[in-house]
Amino acid sequence: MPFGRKPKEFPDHLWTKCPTCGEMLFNKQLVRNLNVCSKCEHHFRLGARPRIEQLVDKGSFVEQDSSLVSGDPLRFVDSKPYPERIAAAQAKSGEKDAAIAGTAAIGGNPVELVVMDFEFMGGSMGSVVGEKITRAAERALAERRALVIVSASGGARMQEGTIALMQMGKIVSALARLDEAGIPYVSVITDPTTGGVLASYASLGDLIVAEPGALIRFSGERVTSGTVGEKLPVGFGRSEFLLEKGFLDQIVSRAQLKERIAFFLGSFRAASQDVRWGL
Amino acid sequence: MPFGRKPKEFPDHLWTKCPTCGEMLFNKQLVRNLNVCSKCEHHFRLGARPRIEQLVDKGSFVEQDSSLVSGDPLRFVDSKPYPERIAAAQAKSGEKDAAIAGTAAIGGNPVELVVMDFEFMGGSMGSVVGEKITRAAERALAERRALVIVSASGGARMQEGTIALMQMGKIVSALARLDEAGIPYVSVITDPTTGGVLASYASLGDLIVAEPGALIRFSGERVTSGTVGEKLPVGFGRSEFLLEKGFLDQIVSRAQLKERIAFFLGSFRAASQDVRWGL
Amino acid sequence: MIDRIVGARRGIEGNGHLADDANLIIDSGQLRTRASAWDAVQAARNIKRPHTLDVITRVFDRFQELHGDRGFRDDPAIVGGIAELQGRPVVIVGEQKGASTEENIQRNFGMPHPEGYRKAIRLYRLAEKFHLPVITLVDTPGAYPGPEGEERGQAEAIAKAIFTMTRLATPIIVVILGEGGSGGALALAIGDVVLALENAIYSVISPEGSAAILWRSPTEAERAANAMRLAGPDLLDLGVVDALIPEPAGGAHTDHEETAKAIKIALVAQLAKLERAATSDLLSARYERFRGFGTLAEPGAAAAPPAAEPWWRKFPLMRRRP
Amino acid sequence: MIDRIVGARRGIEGNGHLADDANLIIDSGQLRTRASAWDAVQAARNIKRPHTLDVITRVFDRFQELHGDRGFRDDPAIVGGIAELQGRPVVIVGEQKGASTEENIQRNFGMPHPEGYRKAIRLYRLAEKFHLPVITLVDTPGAYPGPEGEERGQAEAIAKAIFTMTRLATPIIVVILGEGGSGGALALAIGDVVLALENAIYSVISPEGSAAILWRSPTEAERAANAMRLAGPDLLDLGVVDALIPEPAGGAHTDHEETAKAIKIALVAQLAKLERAATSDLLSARYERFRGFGTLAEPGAAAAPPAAEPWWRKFPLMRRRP
Ligand SMILES: [Zn+2]
Ligand SMILES: [Zn+2]
Repeated sequence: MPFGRKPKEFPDHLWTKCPTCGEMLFNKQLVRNLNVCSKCEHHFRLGARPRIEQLVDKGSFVEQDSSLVSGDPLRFVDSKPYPERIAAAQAKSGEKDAAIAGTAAIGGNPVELVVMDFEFMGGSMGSVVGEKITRAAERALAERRALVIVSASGGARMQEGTIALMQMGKIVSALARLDEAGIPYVSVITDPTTGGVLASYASLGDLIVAEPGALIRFSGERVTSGTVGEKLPVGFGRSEFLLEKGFLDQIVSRAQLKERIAFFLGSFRAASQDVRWGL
Repeated sequence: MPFGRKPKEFPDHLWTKCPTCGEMLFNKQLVRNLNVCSKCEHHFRLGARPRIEQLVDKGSFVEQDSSLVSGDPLRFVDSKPYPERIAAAQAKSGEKDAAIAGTAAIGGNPVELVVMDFEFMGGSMGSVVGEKITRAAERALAERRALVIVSASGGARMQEGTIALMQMGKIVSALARLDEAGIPYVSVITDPTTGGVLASYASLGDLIVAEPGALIRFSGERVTSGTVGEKLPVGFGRSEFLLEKGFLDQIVSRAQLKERIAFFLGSFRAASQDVRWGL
Repeated sequence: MIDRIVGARRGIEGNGHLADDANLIIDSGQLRTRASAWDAVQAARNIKRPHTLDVITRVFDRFQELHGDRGFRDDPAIVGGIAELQGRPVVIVGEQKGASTEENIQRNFGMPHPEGYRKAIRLYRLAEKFHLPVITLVDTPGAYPGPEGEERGQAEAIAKAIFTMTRLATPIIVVILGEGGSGGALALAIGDVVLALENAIYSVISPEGSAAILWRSPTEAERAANAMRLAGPDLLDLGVVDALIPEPAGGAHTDHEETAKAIKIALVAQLAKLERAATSDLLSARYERFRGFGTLAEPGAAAAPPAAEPWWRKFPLMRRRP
Repeated sequence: MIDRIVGARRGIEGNGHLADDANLIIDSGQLRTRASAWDAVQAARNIKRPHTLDVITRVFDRFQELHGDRGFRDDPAIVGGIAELQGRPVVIVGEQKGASTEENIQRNFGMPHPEGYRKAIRLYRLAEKFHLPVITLVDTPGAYPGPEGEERGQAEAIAKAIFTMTRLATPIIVVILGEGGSGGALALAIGDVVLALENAIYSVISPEGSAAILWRSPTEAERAANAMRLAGPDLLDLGVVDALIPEPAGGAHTDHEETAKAIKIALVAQLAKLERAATSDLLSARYERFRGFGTLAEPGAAAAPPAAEPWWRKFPLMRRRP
């Protein structure tokens, strides 16, 4: 297993059909190819653990705040109570919530890293995601390390209501302090990133890069097309569309992501004449 | 004569036809009405001297840098030498160049004021305009007074070539210092304001107001429509169009201009807790 | 073990920054009746409810609207400008719904486009430059979700607006007038004090949107509204708002004058207190106000950290008078 | 009586900040031949001339293009990004013409829209935040004059770009590669050192535009070009550029490699000197560089002010070595 926890959807003796080019991909090969179709470069979604393994220098990742779990501020119940939903998601994923945070090095650059996992309740942002990112930003400020956040999220977690909404204010407050201190923050957007995550930290990187073909939208497809009653063009709200519209610095394929982030962080670091951050 | 020098085009025993509504206006009445059509509010152009008289508190204007005259950096000759053009414009207008600068009060607010005059070589910006505005901004910085510039210009003065272009860099450098010091700058745009004047100081006010119906464009009409070979819509590049496109804070009629500027400056001044500027 | 149910507010004892004389409701126990969430939704959306310009004309003097984002368009769904609050110049930014179908079409039903938020950012910066306090008036179903909004960066504009407010070096008072629709509201709602009218609502998604997703049926909106705890008293209990401004007996729509009077009393009292704080205190308290939100447990944490001092205690001048 | 013919530069004696070892032309007397203005116009516009990306790939290493204005569109007429100049990371912003009709259509003939200048501003700010020097490459007939540009604020975008550069707290080196077309060029051309290739041109209006207005005939463009003194040696005489970078004998288009080599030598030498200056010295020298432009007489002035010390003398580390 090259990337830690094996994604459930790719048992390694089976085949997966590429949704873009139709190629049948042998799962073992697919996982070895970073969950990218070897024929058409379609980027399958990637869990947080294998993502971390791909991004950081081997052995450098030290997880932080791993025991944080969510409360239930609204005592929220839809078809089942919110705590039961969390418990189910935890049981299924083996993770406590939709983001994993830690200290690491990327190409020799010390970073605080947060990676979201879409598999955990649609990567939704509630108190735990908010707290982990905020703490990571606060550590980055205190230690003068760069911050890297890999987003994959359906947005704010409805079950936490306005408390989830307030996480946007909380995280952005911490990012604004980081900005004032001149510490780099690189936002990496992956499929899919929408709603309140896109409308806060994912859009605030000093540099913003996205994987190819990622869905990146403020409103979900249903909402967007329903409101105006028209069909959206192909590719609307995908990475390539956002690049053209001026919202991404680059589209970076998964295979190049680590090296690219390292280059950017290295450039910022080397240029810091008065060594305001980093080592 | 209510506004100093009487505009040549409105001898006071004659009538002028309003180009917007066709009304025949008795010149004496027209001038008394601030060169605004009493029927349709069409704003006729206004010279710098009557403009100053309309804007400042009575008796408060002290002209500055009045003796500055232009040199001839390129030894420029088209159908006649540049110095002859200047001499002709000076003889016709009684002014030395296309802007008049001075210290004044507007509704009790001390200001540095610069007013351009389109009658002098199309209000073109060369070394004299550049120097007068720069000095006004430098005085505003030194004395912590607000700066008000009333623009009316065809753009940079071609006869001074790149030296005219450099005036944009020179003026904007002074405005940027003013901005950093937290001193207000109000830009008033009048008919017409185009080219390098619009692409520098006229667009950099903390607040930007324009008179109704003023032509406000980066490129002249000829250039703009010629390049793309299409007919422009009515009102394109007029004040109302720019307001809709988000480039003006307000359109202010000439009769209200003084009071409005005074309100803005008063608000900024009153709010300055630590009295960073003004008295 | 950390277990912050809500970070911002802990009931009547600590809200020293909220003036008694402003007649504010700072604990839901003060309310004689507690309207249902669904009633609040109806009241907040009532087309006769006082909207931003209704409030501006009644609460402030000499309002001068300022237009435009300096880049694309002047968005009629956001109005802003300079006005005086009891003689004190302030910058106002508010979301504007219509009082008629026609006006609603012109105002896009109070749903701003990105250029609206960019206008807001410009006015925030103007206020900061000249030390003018900012007062925002929130009233939107949400940011416009259509394709033009996506194309021009709805998410980016909202994120930048939030970002700008968190470090804006001038006091900010937020008043939620009617609907506080998700990120589209939050772009105007980062402040030193966050107030709401008694029947205002504030939520992460509309009740209809929530019902469609969680109950798979838009007709469950009422149930969703209750579950989301989006009404004024809920927001007060959660600490999302610091105080409620009381509405006239029949609701704000029955008496715009009375409503405006209550808003004005609240704003004048809050502003007087905030203005006495040093900017650095203001910014650190604003940070802590939002920093505190979250409902968490941290089972493995080595030792329970000492209970943090409430953020508002950092304002020495804002304590409740004895 | 003030009579500043040109403020920025006064010939070879004072240009201590311009390195000998960079082989720069700092006085037009150094030129063996002085091409006519019209020849320079032709050379500057030659479609085979090295354009911005040609220069970037040859002068810099590891170029990573950064896209977008974060508001409307990524403008292909302006390219920018991070790269290394002899191992030193820098931010590059340049105007990009095409080397073919097809590429020219894609690049809009090197005429940026407002979003191009807004991308430039974003990159300037990025450079400032991380102390990266900025190197700009100017090559445009001018900002796009069409209605879309007007609608989205061509003038505003240029003005803000100039404004940003004047106070940007990091070194800026400007290289005019080909055409420096008026305000559309100036938005990239406020710097601590302004260099130009030998056959580059820089003017307030195109020769054709000038001819049409002043001579009322576009066929008088050659005459206009001469009158406007827009060629490299003229710019040097006027002080508008600080030095010329020599081109290969047949012109830059005959040898991209040689041209790039000369540019690289110049950039490395200038950057080494600028980086030794404190930011405050850099900003005040940049101010004075542009402050000095103007050709004026002030007959009534009480007394002749003492001749101002040349701005570059304020850089103690940049004096010409003995
Ligand atoms: Zn494939
Ligand atoms: Zn008329």
